[in-house]
Amino acid sequence: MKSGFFKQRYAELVVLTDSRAVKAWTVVLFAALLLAPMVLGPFLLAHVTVILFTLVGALGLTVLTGFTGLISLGHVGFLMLGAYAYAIGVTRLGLPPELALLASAGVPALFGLVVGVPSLRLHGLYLAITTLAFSHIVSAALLAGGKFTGAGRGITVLRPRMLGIDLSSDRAFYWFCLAMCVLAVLVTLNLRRSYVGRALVAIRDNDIAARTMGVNLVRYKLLAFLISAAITGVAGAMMAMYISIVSVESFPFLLSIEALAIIIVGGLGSVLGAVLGTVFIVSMPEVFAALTSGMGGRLADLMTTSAHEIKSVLYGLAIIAFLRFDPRGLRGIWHDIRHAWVYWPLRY
Amino acid sequence: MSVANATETPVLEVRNVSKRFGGVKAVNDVSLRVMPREIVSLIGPNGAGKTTTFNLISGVLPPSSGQIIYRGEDTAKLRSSDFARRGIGRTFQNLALFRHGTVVENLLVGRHVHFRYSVMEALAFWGRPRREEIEAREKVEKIIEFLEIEELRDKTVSQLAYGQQKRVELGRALACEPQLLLLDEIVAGMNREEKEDIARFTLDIRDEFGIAVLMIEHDMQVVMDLSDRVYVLDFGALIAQGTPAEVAADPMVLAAYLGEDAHA
Amino acid sequence: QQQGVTDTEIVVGDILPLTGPPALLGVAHNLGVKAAVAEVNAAGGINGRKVRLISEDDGYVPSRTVQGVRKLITSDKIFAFTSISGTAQAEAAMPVIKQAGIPAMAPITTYEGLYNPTIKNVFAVGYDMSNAVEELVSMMADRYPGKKWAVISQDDDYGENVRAGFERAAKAKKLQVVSTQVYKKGQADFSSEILKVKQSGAEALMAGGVLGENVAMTKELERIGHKIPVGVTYVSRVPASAKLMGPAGENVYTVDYVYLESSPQGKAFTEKLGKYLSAEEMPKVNRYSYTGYAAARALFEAMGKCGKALTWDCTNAELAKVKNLDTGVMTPISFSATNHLAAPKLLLLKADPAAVTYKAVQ
Amino acid sequence: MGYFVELVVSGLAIGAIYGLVAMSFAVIYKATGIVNFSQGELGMLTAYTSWSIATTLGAGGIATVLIAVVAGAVIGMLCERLIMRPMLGEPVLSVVLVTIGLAVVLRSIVTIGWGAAPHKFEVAGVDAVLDIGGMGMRVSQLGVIAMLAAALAGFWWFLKYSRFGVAMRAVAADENVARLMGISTARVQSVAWACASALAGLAGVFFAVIYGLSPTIYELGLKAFPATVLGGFDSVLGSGVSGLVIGVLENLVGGYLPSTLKEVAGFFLILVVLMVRPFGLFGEKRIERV
Amino acid sequence: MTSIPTAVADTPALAVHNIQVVYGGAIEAVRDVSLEVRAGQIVALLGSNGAGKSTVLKAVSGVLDAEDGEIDKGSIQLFGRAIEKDAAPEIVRQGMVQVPEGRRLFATLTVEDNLLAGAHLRSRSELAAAKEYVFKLFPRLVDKRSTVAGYLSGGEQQMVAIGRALMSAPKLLALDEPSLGLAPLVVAEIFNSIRQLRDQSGLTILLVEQNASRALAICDYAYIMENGRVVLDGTGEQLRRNADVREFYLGLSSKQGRTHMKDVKHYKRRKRWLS
Ligand SMILES: Nc1ncnc2c1ncn2[C@@H]1O[C@H](COP(=O)(O)OP(=O)(O)OP(=O)(O)O)[C@@H](O)[C@H]1O
Ligand SMILES: Nc1ncnc2c1ncn2[C@@H]1O[C@H](COP(=O)(O)OP(=O)(O)OP(=O)(O)O)[C@@H](O)[C@H]1O
Ligand SMILES: [Mg+2]
Ligand SMILES: [Mg+2]
Repeated sequence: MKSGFFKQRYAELVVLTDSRAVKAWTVVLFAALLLAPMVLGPFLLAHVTVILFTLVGALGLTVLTGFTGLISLGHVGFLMLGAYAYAIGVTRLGLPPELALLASAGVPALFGLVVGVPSLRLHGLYLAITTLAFSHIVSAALLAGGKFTGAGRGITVLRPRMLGIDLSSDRAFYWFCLAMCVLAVLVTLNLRRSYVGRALVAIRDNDIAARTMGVNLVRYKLLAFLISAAITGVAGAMMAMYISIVSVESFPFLLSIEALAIIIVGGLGSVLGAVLGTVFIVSMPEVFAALTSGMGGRLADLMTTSAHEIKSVLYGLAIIAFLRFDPRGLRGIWHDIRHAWVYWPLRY
Repeated sequence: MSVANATETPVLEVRNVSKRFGGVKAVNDVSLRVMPREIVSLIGPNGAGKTTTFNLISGVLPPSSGQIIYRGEDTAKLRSSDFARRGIGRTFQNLALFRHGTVVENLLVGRHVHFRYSVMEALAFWGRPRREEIEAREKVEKIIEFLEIEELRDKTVSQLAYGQQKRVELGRALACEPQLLLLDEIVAGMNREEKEDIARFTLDIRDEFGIAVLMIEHDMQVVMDLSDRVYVLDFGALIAQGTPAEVAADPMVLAAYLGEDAHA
Repeated sequence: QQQGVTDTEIVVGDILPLTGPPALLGVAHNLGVKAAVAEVNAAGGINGRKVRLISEDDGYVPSRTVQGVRKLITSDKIFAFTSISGTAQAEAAMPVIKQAGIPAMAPITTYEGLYNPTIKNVFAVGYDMSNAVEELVSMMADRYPGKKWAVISQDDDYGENVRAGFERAAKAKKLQVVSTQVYKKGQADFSSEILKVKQSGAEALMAGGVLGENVAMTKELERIGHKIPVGVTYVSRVPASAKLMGPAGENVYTVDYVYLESSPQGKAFTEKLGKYLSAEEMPKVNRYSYTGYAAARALFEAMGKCGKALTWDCTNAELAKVKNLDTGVMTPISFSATNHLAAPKLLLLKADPAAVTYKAVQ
Repeated sequence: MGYFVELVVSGLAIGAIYGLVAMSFAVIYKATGIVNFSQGELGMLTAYTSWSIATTLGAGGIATVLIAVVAGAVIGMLCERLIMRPMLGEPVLSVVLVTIGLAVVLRSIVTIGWGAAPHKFEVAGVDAVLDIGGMGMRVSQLGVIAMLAAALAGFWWFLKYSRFGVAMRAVAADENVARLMGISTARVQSVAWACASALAGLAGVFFAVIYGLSPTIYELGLKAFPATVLGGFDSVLGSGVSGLVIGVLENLVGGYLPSTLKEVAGFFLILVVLMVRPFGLFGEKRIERV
Repeated sequence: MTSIPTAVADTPALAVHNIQVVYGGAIEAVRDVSLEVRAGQIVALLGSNGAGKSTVLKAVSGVLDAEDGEIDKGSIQLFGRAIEKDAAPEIVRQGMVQVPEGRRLFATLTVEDNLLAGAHLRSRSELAAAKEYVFKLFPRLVDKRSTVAGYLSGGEQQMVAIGRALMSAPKLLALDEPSLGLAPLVVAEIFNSIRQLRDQSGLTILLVEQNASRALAICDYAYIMENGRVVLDGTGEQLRRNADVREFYLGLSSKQGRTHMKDVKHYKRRKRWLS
């Protein structure tokens, strides 16, 4: 816990964390993630890989919705653009994968600018619906794109060689995702503690006051869209490489909702929240699966063909229960636990 | 103390400015000026158009007609976010803090226009960004010390009491290092002792930082004791101006605003 | 020993949409597989080993299919796939399956990529949707010569297959096509499409919807009083569809390669299912149960031929040798080294509103 | 009858369904300031429940409508009481996410209870085609248009003359202060959910009668969402009317332009309208002053 | 409204016993505060920023839960009935209404609808008269009756906030800084009205106020809070004679009347109250 008052130098005030414990845990966690492929079986490794690229996408949304307060229901549009930019880049245009990966950030970013324009006039749900419209238009356009976009068929993409490293093995791909994910986490953390991030948060809390402080709303709202779309686009490319095919069907509207669910369950507007939310939402179905299979045949007999539906009821109820328990999300619970740990038994 | 000198250029000059909202003429042909190192008050009944005048000066709203000259520059061409860059800082009557941020973060947003590093550098947060952030923190800590809100530093502003939030607003406006400070009912909701604190801060702001202050206030003790000059608005129009004593004796001001027992 | 095989047990898996609306297909299919498993176990298992089935749900979302396939192969360690979910889903999963070399049946929807060129360990049962549509339109064109045609299809790969098949038939039979429309997946109301069909003067329609869409189209035709023959794909040939269409289904045709429930073979199969499935499960049975059963039977047949030393290579090889296997739910199926698509005979069917079902057309 | 008129009239029929659902979105938004993402699911669950009840009782057309309204209201109130009530006063986005969770649950409950296979919602006589000036319309289609008209009239009266209307808007504006004024937010929310769910339930039942009962009915929620935006989120009546507008627009686009444009037409209309009126056609402007 | 039976006239309208309020399970904003408001009295609650005045009002109106606060210890009786567990609407029904701090109008509603929302629990027939009353109290609002409240000036909003609370015809009115942001002339009127409300309608009033001189002038009894505790209490007259109150709340120095703001010494630090 912070012992805030006793700083020797101002430099200590701008570091990401001043807590030894946090630093130590970060190192441990990172080492564990690095070594994971040596320990985990292929299935769990794949699961962690999914968490990693989902987290990148969730961070993208965190910048837009969490920081800036611009609600997006069309996040999947950027994901799709990133995936297709990469796929079209490597298959149709013959770009080297490194360049295609850049394109998967660049193309959505450009579209982000375009989608951002309405945000200058629209607020809240009205903006949300334009982002939804955007994602519908993107998928309609991709479906109408004929051979170039693969229309309804989609495009098959193979795991590439990048910077001389072959990513086709699951382990190599995992490390690639880990690297991208760490990069995305650092970028969002840095963004948040810079004046840019503060400007975004200021817009969320009170846009008129932000303007009076000299925050150019046009510039920063567009910037939020741009950065968010770029990060999300990269997640799209990673997802494309993972499932090795991009097709419009792989990007249902539900993904936009799931992305929102991740950042809300985690705790809006924080990177830690995005991390916790991603782990929670991605893992929960697997946990339920493990639980139900743990109960074995008995349960299957009990519920016959409805077992899977019952699983999704539990999934929905879990989301509801968590938010009811602590509406601030997992991050709130996390802070409470830490708080209790530090202050117990002296409550006040 | 340097009282307005006729040859000096004014910090702010408002010329025949009007603002309409639909049918309502909230500000009607108002002219006023603020000289360097001056403390000027703007008073008037509720709904007279004082806050609206502030909104025009700080670029929150564009005037319907008239000119606003800030340090020799017509502000009509400025974007609303440029006003802070030029050195106009303000506080808000109804509190407009960034509710989810801590006090420090709010003050740092106040310094927004003083950062020079690029977005790309921000993402890396190494070298220049770090230096600038450290420097900003230093300045912000000084303001926190100046306003005596050290113990609130890391609190989320939505958890602060009303009067504490007002102080944070003042700090945020100061963080911008303005040349002209607009204070909208800053002492409202404070007790005598706290008002005295704010009065002291206001004088220091002018005397030590050389900032001109234009303030809206309903507390006559503060207005009378601090102002060099006073403007009085009623129904959007100026009805009186002059030294505090002159204004307080004006029968129109007494009737419209102060009432009979003006000498509280 | 190969993964998924012990002295007493063989574990097989399938991945299907078991939740949400596509569960209509997935659950039914799964029941067919279950029945086949129960049947083989009742007969003492495969060379003395009991078969156990693990079913994974993918909700019809390709990324979840990939994840599920990985789980079944690497975590549940199954020996073979009895079924892999829909087209895009199968396509997404194919690299993993190909790489693993695990025997996999693809009996739900098939597409060219599954069998052309042949993949050593992948075997498809059924029809490429485009071929089925081509057949259907050709047969209808023979029955109703000289008509002007319209086609309405979905905006995804399924719709693309419908369009491709339709175009091939139109070219071969020199049909005059007056209206081609594409609708967005999930659309419910087809009044403008059908009005446009009428406006264009079309006298026959290929309705490329899944289920509700086709019902909506035929009912719209009935409402505006435009009585023309309509072709639909077998995807929508589930018990409810004839009922949903009601009298509007008078002129609706389809083709299918599984036997009708009302046929003697169908009745025998229903009886068999009754033995192995519970009373709650029976109402969920539909044509997809037939496909699931058939594919599982073919797989078990091949596994049985391998004897005690059950391996992937052997199973793949034996599958390629399946000849005229009569599963009782469709005409006999065969694979060969160069042909991994078993395409049973297609039957032309016509909706029978009075009996609320489909009947075969001679 | 002209092609144009036929397109318009059949557009009205589907538009009326959108309109009912759009109104249900607006009712909850107006009363509590949140978007209920389970609106389509509430409609679907009501449709299934009504189907079970109606077929058991052998109910006719009017009885089915009554069943739908009552079943919808009860389901809405139950969901409110069990799921939404504890979330009173919590951050808006958390509450919205809870409705998404509720949607997942309801969707699965329907497939568990009734299976994924579609059913026919048979009500005597409503499938009949009436000849109206040479144009065929089903009784059920005319019925749903009438329902929308009735709902619009009812809500117009309710919002204009009932004190509850003001209470609803007060709760949406500031829940905590509303409580300080003696307004029971729980009751307001409960009534809003009952009304909204009854509206969505009506839409669901009519949809099921016209297009068949299947677990995809919930998509109606998503389809009607644009109508709510077009009308303005806080405008119950505007949303209802906008449903009709979108229904007709889609049909006209489908009838005269390449059919792929049909589905995005509504979205394009919204984009255009929002550029001119950022708060929808009939919505309230956002208050921006300091 | 005055008809409180004499038998129970002895029980105070509002009694707060030793309450402790905690925010977020950790921040203790009010410690061991007790106070009493007798029927027909005006009781003032004074104190510096952050002393916990608003928190006390929130506690008695039952809206702490919205800010993650809770009454940890102590009890509150309204007209002899324990209310510390009641929800806000229930407390309003018992006859106590609060004008919250910072106005908190329903920004999207018109002035008139704001007033109507305040009268939620009253019968339709009483509305017209109640509205008339408020408009008479604040003539400035007559022109603005169909203006959306969010666009009003600060002072106008304050008028609506007070008017809205009066619409419910409370037996006990809790005002959190009613004079905030009002022009001197209006402040004088408001305090007159408050006095009138007590004198003529027998309304009981709990008043949190920063304008100490006016508050002490009209109140029957007053409490002063510092740092979450009550540090001083007495009749208005007693407090006005207290030296500390004179210096810190009234700005009067013992010698020559009011101190000039400019003469405030830089080194002057807030005096800590003992006890
Ligand atoms: N954005 C706006 N739209 C419509 N009317 C407005 C707007 N802003 C202010 N007004 C009106 O203009 C008038 C002047 O408002 P303003 O806020 O400037 O008053 P003020 O002098 O600051 O009063 P107070 O002392 O009560 O704060 C008021 O009657 C108010 O209702
Ligand atoms: N929601 C909250 N969460 C945490 N702390 C809070 C919250 N609200 C108030 N506090 C703290 O409780 C203390 C008392 O606050 P309160 O608002 O009651 O003061 P007050 O006496 O009304 O001050 P003012 O005169 O400025 O309105 C303050 O220190 C404040 O920081
Ligand atoms: Mg003002
Ligand atoms: Mg207070």
